[in-house]
Order: sequence, then structure tokens, then C-alpha cells
Amino acid sequence: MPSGALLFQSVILGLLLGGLYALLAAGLTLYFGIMRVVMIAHSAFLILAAYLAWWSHTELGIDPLLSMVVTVPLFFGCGVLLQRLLLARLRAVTLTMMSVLLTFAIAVVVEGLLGYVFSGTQRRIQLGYGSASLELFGARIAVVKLIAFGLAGVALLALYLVMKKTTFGWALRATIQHRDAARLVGIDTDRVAGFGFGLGLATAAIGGTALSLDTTIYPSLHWHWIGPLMAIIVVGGLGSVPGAAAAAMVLGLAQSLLQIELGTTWAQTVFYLALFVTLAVRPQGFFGGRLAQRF
Amino acid sequence: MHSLETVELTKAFGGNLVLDKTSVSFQHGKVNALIGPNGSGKTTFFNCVTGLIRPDSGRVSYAGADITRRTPHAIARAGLGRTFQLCRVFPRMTVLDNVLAATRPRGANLLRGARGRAETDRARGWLTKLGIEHLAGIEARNLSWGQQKLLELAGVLMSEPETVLLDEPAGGVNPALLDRIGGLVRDLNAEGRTFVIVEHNMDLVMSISDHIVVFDRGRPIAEGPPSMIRTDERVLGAYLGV
Amino acid sequence: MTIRKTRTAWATAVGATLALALGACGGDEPEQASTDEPIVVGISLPLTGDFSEPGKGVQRGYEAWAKITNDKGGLLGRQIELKILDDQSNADRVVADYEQLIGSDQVDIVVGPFSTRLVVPAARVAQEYGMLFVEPAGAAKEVFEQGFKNLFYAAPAVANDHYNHLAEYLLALPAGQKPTTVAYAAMDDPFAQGTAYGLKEKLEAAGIKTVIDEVYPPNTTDFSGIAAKIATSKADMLVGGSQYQDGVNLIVALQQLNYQPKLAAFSTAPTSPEFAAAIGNKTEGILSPTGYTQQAPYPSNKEFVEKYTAQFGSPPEEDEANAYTTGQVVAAAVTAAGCAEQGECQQKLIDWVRANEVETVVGPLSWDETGKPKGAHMIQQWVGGEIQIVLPADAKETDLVYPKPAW
Amino acid sequence: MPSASRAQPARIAGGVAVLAFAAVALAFPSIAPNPYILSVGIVVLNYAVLSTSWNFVGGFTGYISLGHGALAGLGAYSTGLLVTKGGLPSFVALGVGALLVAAIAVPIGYAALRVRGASFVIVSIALVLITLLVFQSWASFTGGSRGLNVPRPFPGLLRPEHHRVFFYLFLALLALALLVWWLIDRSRFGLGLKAIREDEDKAEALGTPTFAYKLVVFVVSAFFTGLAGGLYALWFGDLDPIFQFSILTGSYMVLMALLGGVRNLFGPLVGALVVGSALEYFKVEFGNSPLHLVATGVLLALVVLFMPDGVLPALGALLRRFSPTTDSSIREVTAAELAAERATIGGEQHAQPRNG
Repeated sequence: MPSGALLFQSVILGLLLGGLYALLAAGLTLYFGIMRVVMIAHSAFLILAAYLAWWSHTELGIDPLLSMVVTVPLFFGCGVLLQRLLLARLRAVTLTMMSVLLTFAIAVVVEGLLGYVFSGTQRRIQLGYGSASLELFGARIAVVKLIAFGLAGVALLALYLVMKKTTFGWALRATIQHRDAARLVGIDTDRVAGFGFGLGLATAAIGGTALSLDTTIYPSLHWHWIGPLMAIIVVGGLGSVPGAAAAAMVLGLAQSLLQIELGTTWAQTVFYLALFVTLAVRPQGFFGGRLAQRF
Repeated sequence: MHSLETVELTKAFGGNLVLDKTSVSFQHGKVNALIGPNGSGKTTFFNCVTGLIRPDSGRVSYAGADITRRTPHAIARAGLGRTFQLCRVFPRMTVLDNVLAATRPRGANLLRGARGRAETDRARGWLTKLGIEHLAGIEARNLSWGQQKLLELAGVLMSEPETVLLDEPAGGVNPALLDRIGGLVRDLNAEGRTFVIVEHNMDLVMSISDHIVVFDRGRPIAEGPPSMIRTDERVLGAYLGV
Repeated sequence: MTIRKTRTAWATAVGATLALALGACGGDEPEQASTDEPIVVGISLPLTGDFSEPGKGVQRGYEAWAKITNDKGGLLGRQIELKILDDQSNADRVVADYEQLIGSDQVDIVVGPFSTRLVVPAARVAQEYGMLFVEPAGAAKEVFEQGFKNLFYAAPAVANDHYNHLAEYLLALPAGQKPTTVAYAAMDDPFAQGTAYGLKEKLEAAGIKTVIDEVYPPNTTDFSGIAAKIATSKADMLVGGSQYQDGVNLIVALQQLNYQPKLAAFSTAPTSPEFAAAIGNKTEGILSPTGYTQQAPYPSNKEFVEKYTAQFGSPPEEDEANAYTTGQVVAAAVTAAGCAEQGECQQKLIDWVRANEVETVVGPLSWDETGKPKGAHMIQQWVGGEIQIVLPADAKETDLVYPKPAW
Repeated sequence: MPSASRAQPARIAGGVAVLAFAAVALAFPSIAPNPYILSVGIVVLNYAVLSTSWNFVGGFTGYISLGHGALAGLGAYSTGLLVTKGGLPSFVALGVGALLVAAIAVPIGYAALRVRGASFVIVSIALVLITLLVFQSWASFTGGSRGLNVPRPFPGLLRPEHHRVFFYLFLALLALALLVWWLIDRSRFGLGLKAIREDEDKAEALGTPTFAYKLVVFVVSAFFTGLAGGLYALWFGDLDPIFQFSILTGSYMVLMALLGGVRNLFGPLVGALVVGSALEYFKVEFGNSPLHLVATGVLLALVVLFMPDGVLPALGALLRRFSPTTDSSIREVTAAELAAERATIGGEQHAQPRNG
């Protein structure tokens, strides 16, 4: 039986991890909502952002957080182009399958380019405050993890506000709910879809920067992220951002707690178990999500 | 006597109620028509009956058996064949294969050649009956709209359903073809097949159907023989919105 | 010229496979190596992937050996030419690579890749082509349980013996000071895990309690879970069976949790030049076994350190030294056997190495019938911001600091 | 479907090509200049078997799996473990192992195929990641990251001989897979599967038990993939989870199949010959570099975007456009038919019974 201290420590770690998962899953959900596309390349861009943060820190000596000034708008642009130039070309009949293949291909390309430019060597940002930590009721919280969590939280909040409070957000939600209807009320759904993708990819930029603060990165790392993320959006009920966030928190916590008994790798299997169970028992997901049936 | 009937069938999409406790029964061995203004829930009704959509509540029974929760293919095998509103064929398969795909092999037969003599003859038979036998070797996507309609019909008939549900068979076809379909329905009905037809073309409906059910806002508002329906002002109301 | 050979070979292969050019094949018999030709030494190394850091080190070691030997006129009057392929730290590639080097490129000698995981499959290929296989990195005991007849490990000791001196030291401590609880965390890699478990056996035998025993796969990056367990266990001593990055990550994660053991020992990582910077210079007191030190008194070592430093601008580390040692062993065998090409010559080389002792930069080496070297590793410790030999007593540069200061 | 409307000369040409390939394949071990080239030949054959096995699902049902790499890995490991831990004779283990993979495929298929569309792909990817995790973590049983060493079935043989034997074994397996694919292709079962690929709802409405069909063909595919993986294990001897359960293996299968054309019996084979040879060639010429990934990705994207039916079919169509004899003339034909059609209708009008 693990000690209370260890349990508490794990809960903290779990929540910190869940926050990041939630942000990234939100991005994936956005894509799916807009185009019924499962964006395999999401986590590849995540790692790309992490590398850019690492690079700007080691080569230019600026704090990784500042790299977002460039990466966020850059990724937004990439997202728009990605949707308008590539995904929009696919035939509606085979969209689901082919879009997965296409985004998969993109992910592989990104991974390859990263490997080519930065080599397969594992990289890690060496920050002055890298090993600093705060004390909280006997548990230790690493400053970098806290910053990462903060980033994720802020980004999620911003995303929420954009969706709920802005006209663009309104148009986006309309497009997600019923594309044709949205078109009828005069929304340029193509443009909205493009921007929606940009928004999703921008979250990847933020997530990647957060990630780079405290993890070792290497080109093929994105596979270790896309798996859990896909599980999260399915469990959360496809297309439902709150669902994804909830699932992210629950599964993140579960993973961190299971680590105590099972160790790091076995703990990760919880995501895939959840995925299989969900599909076998309740394909529409456990946290609502109207679109799931059509998936 | 009744073969296909529904009891309090209800289906809602999001907020709006498309089928509202719909109880209808169709006459066995007759040509039944299902009419009503756009959005009155005719197609949804078809989809619920054939299992493509799960109704929220209510029952569907066919020949005495409850088929409400069965899978579409089980319902089809129970004897209910259907066509689709925007007609659906297998675009990248030849006309002949389109029809052959409607056979239902079981067990060892599954591994027998798809173009067995018996089947092929039957398939060609239907193609001939519908006048598109000469297109047998062509991929369906290369057919004209009307030809595709006929092909879809041939496919359904190949599966030998007791009851055929046609969703707007006259949709977007030229008058000549229209008459031909009408005649075909009559012939097949004479051979003992039951028909349920959703159709907007009143001439066709009035000319071929024995029994008409009128839908409005997801529930039947009138039913009876054409002669009666013609003069029913509720129907006129529904259509003209008076 | 090997390139051209593979090209034609390829024309054949692709042609044949694609059923295009049936006629293009034949006429590819390997030319006999005549004495004015260089001795081509084939190597497959992990220049990308999990093991790319040490892999590059090994590569520098081999390059240094080739250069130094060639400057002195080569072997048997023939220059040495290295043919290095990248196996991406991947067992499948490593086999394909040696298959290509031996079968297609017709190299005269093959030497080992890096990391035990890759050594075993590679050695099997070499064995089945009857080639001598001296290797700088297959340190785990599994390697010597495969019944290889052609394999020799060019380093003082196998992984499980790396900590022998430390074990002796700890067990000699008075009861009061002796650590009572130990936490082990090892990469699931024959070498890394071998070092940690070698020490584990000895300490457990002496009744020192194991409180944590974690094994993680090579691609693990998130160590917060493992660290949390170790930290909360408050073990007196920590032993890490690490390669490089995993060791760094684990240490940082532990420092984040402010875990302060009396003793912390990690394999490989602490000896790497980037180590100190990587963990923010909080290195004080960290222990590490090493098979090599630049200060080692052996004659060939002075030359090695000088010329290596001249060539690469920084003194050699352990990986480089092991590769260089491998080269020295091969050179000795070739000179003694008077031949270096595929065929019966290889057996001569094997027999010679089996029967003789070789003077190397890590001291005189000789091998038992399984190819296992007979020796032990030194223990180094970070003291006053630099890593120094602390054990064994006769080789030490400074005294072992125990318990270690906080990091 | 080419088989339906292919002109006679094309068919003959095809037959000749097949025979030519068979001849070259059988002769390859004796014309291969050195053992390395022979081993490359085996690797390429292995790809061919894998992508053909993949095409049981991809080609017939149109469901795209990126996870067949995992099935191959499972085949390899189950074979290896049955030999080392179970003490079975190598080739018995191979068969049993493949059956095990097929059995594992049932629950996977159940979860993945019930819901339509991308969830299948998601599960297939997840399959690779989860198997990698399990086979790395469960070190006590699988050997973990240290890998598993599978004893050679023919210990006596020298390496070149060993290659020769396995080359023919892989060739035989390829022939078997192709035969079964062909049998299904011409069967009523196959017709049902293609109906699913074309329009799943429609097929269902016509009375085809689509879920059962998909599940069965998925299991068959898994079986052959398992066989290929197992045979590879027996040939190669050293299994490492990182490679056995690599997402890349799956994507190579997809690329090869799509490239060659998923609707053709020999499409995946041709794709494998092209891609497989290219992969090894570039490795020899330019060494390993991450650019392989880039090339794979770009190629895949291009195929998906511009020639989802495969490059070779696309080229074929291009060629046919220039030769009048073959079925490129479908359109003109239909045009003619349409005219005839209208005529007949016009003619029949009077014959129509007018009731109402």
C-alpha cells in the first residue's frame, strides 16, 4: 500500500499532466468538430513547437516561453493553409479515412524533418529553474510543471472565451453544429473552418512550449502523445470540448496513480484500455458529444 | 389484413420532433402510397422502419413480428426491400454486379463464384425487365440518373422482397421513364408484391396506388383510397398550408 | 570502389526484382584484396536514435585509431579505411548493415557497434560469416552466454562487475555508517541494467535492503513517477543503471522532489562531458564506474590522449577509449597473423586473440573462452566540480566523499 | 473493377507479366550477386506478403488500417515465444502463432469495426502503440527491450543457404496469400465486401450482414499478416519491440498497397517491389537518414491527394486514353447507350398500360 505522501504527490503530478492533455485534446476535438477529421499530425506539431522552443533557448539563448511569440501565429497560419490547401481537397465520400491518412503522412514528414535537422538525439532544455520546486503539504511541485500547467489553463480559457464570446466563435460553433445551416445564415464556412484549424494548431504551439520546459524531446516522441490524445477524445465523446477536458483530467490522474503500482509504461496502457472499452461498450463516449454517432 | 405497421413510432433530431407517435398500417398485397409536404417525416419514417435509424420509442412490426430493434440487414432479410431517395448504387461496380450484390448467400455458398449461372440469369432477367440489360458490363457511375434509378430498383427486386419500399421513385426522371416505373410497379404488384411508395408526383400516386396515407408534421392525418384522398380538405390544408 | 560494386550489385537486384533487366547481372565476384589496397574495416554505429550520443563517441574513437595507425604507416603496410553505416540504434538495421558490409561491400575486418542490444545480433552475423568480431560495448553477461566463438569484448570488465570496488568499499564500512536501504532504477537494457544489478546482488547478499527496484524502457522520458517513488522511499542510497539522457532526466526529477540520498551512483551518464551542464551543475558527490581514465599510466594511452585531443580538440572519454582499444586489439591480431581479409585469415585472427594478451589504453587485456575480459572497473566521483577516480585505493586521485553533499 | 471490363490484349499482357515475375522470382536466388542482395530480396518479399495481407481489409472493404504492423509483430513474437518458451517445432509454432493473431484480431475487430469510419484507423494506430508498450514492459515474458532471440529452424545451414531457403518460403507464402485474395475477389463473399466498400448503408439495406463480413475479412487479413510476421521471425532471429511494433511498418503496407492499387490482385505486390527496393536502394546509396520518413510521408500524401486509386491504375488509365481498343471508351459507349435508351423508352411509351 503506497504511502499517503506518495498518493498525494501522484495526484498533483496527475493533475498537472491532465491539464496539458486537456489543452491538446481540445485542439483535436476542434478539428474533428469542424471537419470530422482526426488530426494525427497534431502531436507532431506539438513536438515541432517543443523543438523550436528548445532551439530558440539553446541557440538564441531566449527563454522558451518567448518562442511562442513566433510559434503561435506561425502555427495558426500553418493550420489555415493545411485545411484550405490539403484537407479541403479530399473527396467527401472518403474524407474520414483519407484525412487520417493525409494527416498521418504529414506527421511522418514532420518527424522526418525534425530528425534530419536536429538528429534523433534526445534534447532537453536546461533552465536555471529546471529543478526548482515548491513545497505544498509535503508534496513537491516543480516550478516548470506549474508553469506548463498554467500555460495550458490560460490557453484553454482563451479558447473557451473565443468560442463563446466572439462572433468568430459563434460562426465556428454554428459550422460545427450544422454546416449547411451555417452557410444558409451567410457564414463563409470554408473560411471559418480554415481559421478553426489555425486555432487548433495554435494550441499545439502553446502545448509544445509547455512540454519543452520539463521533458526530453526526440522526433518520434509524438507517437507517445497522439495515442493518449486519441483515446481521450473518443472517451470524452467526439466533438465535445468539455468532454475531452474531463476525460483528459480523469485519465491523466488515472495514469499518474497507476504508475505507483504498475510503473510508467504499464500505466500508459490505461488510455488504450479506455479507448477499446469505450468503442466496444459506448461508442458515443462517456462525456456526451453529439457527433459521436456519426463518427 | 396488415403486413407492415408501426405503433406510436417517435423520433426526434436534437430539438425537433420528426415522428410524433406515428401509428400507421399498410395493406398487404396492395400498392400503398405515403404522401405529405416536405419535411413531414416520410423519409425518416422509412429509415426507422428499415432500421437505418433507431426510433426513440414505439414499435415497428412486419408480418406479425416485432422488427423495431433489428439491424437493417435482418429487416431486409425479413422481406422488406427499399430504395433510397437520392438513389444509391455501387458506383465502382458493373451494372451486373450491382444486381448480383443483392443475392444473400449463406455458409459455403459464400465462397462460390459470384457470377454463378443461376444468379447471373436471374440478374440479367431483371435488367431486361427494366430495359437496361445492354448496360450490364458498365460501371454504374457511368449511368445516367434515370438508368441508376432503374438499376437500384433492379437490385432491390433481385433480393426478392415481399414488400418494396420506394423512396421517391419518380424523383427527377423523365415522364417516359415515369410511366415505365409506374407500369412496372403495377405488374409486380399483380404478381403479389406489396409496395409502399413515398412520392411527390400526384399523378403517379393517384394512378398506381390502392391505398394512400397522408403525413403532416410527423403523423398521419388522413388515409384511404385515392378517390377519397383527392377530396379530403385536411390533405389540401396540409399541402396548401391553409 | 566498394560504392561502385554495390551500385552494380544494385542494378542487378533492382533490375531482377522488378523483372526489368535479366541480363544485367553476374560479373560481381569480389576482387582479391592485394597488398596495396587499404584494409577496409566495416562498422555499424547508432549515429541517430536512442544511442546516438555514445554512438558518436565510439565513432570518434575508431576515427582516432584509423588516423593514428595510418600516420604510422598503417597495418601490414596497408592504409586503414573505415566504412561506417548508421543503424539508427535499431537491431534490424544493424543486422542488415553487417550483412551489407560483409556480403556486399566485402570489407576485410568488422568491429562491433555500440550497445549490447545491438552487439548480439551483429555478432551472430559475423559468426555465420566466420569473421573475427571485437567489440567495444557488449558488456552485459548475456553477450557471453550466446556461445559466440568469434567475439571479444575490448574493455576491462563486463557490466555486472563495474561496481565491484564500490561494493567492497561499502561493505567494509562500520555498521553505523553503512547504508541500510537502497533504491535501484535501471533502463531495460542489458548493459545499463547489468551494472545496477551487479551491485544489487552483492549488496543484497550482504543484507542491505532493496526498497525500490524500477526498470524502465529506453524511450522513457517522464521520470516524475519513478522519482516520486524513490523520493518517498527515502532510501539511503540510489543506484541508477543509466545510459545518458535517462540518467540526466532521473536526476533532475529527483532534484525537483528534493530527494537527498547519502550516496548516488549512475552508470555512463556522469562521465559524459555534457553531464554537468545538463543537470544544472548540481553534480556534487555523484558516483560512476569507468573503465578508462585519461590519466591511466599505460604507454599507448599517453599517445592516444595527445593525438586524440589534437584531432578533436577535447580529451577522449570512455566510449572513445573503448573503440580505440578495439582497434588496438584488431591491429595486434592482424600484425601477428600477417593477414587481413575475409576467408581462412579470419580464423587465424580469432585464434591469436584467444591465445594472447594485448597491451591497450585501458591496460593489458586477455579473454576467457567466451570472450569475456578478466578485470574490474574504477569508480569515479564528482568532487569539487570535476569527476575524479576515488576507487580502487591504489589508483585514486582523491578520497571518496560519503555521505555525499546535497545536490 | 478492371476484371469486369478489360480488353483481351490487356489480359494477355497481364498474364505474361505475371509469368515473367514468377520466372524471375524463382531464379532470383541463383542470379543474386551476393547474400546481401538475396537478403534484400527476402525483405522485399516480406513487404509484398504484408501489403497483400493488408489488402484483404483495405482493398475489399476500403477500411484503412495503419496498425497491421502490430499484427505482424504479434505474429513474430507469438511464433518466437512458442518456439523458445513453448518448445514447439519452428513451423508448428508459425501456424499456431498465426492462429493466435487471428484470435486476437476478433475482439480488436469487434471494437474497431462496429463504429464506422475513422475509429477503425484510430484503433489500428492505438494497437501499435499498446503492443509496443506491452512487449517492452512485460520483459519477464517477452524479453522486453533486450529483444527476443528466435532459434533458427535450420541450425546447420550457413547464412547464404539459410537466405535461399527462406526466400522460397516467403515466395510460397506470397503465392498462397495471392491465391486466397483471388478466391475471395471472385466469390459472392467478395462481392458483398466490395458492396460495403462502395456504400455500406446500401449494402446493409440489401441484406448484407456488413459487420460480420468486415470482421471475417479482418481476421483473415490478420492471419496472413501474422504468418508473414512469424516467418520473418524465423528467418531474422532477433526480435526487438521497437522495430516489431513500429507505426512505420503499417504505413509502408498502406503506401505499397495504395501505390500499386488496392483494387488489383497484384497491386500491393507491385507497390512492395517498387517501394521495398527503393527503400533498400536509398539505404545503400545514401545511408540511413530521417529523409526516408519524409519521402514516405510525401509519397503517401501525394497518393492520397491525387491518386487514391493507386499510381499504377492511374498510369494505366493514362495509357488507355491513347489506345482506342480498350475500356477508356466507356463514356462514348454510354453516350451511345443513352441515345438507344431514350429511343427504346420512346418506343415503349405506347405499349405502357394506362391505368388510373
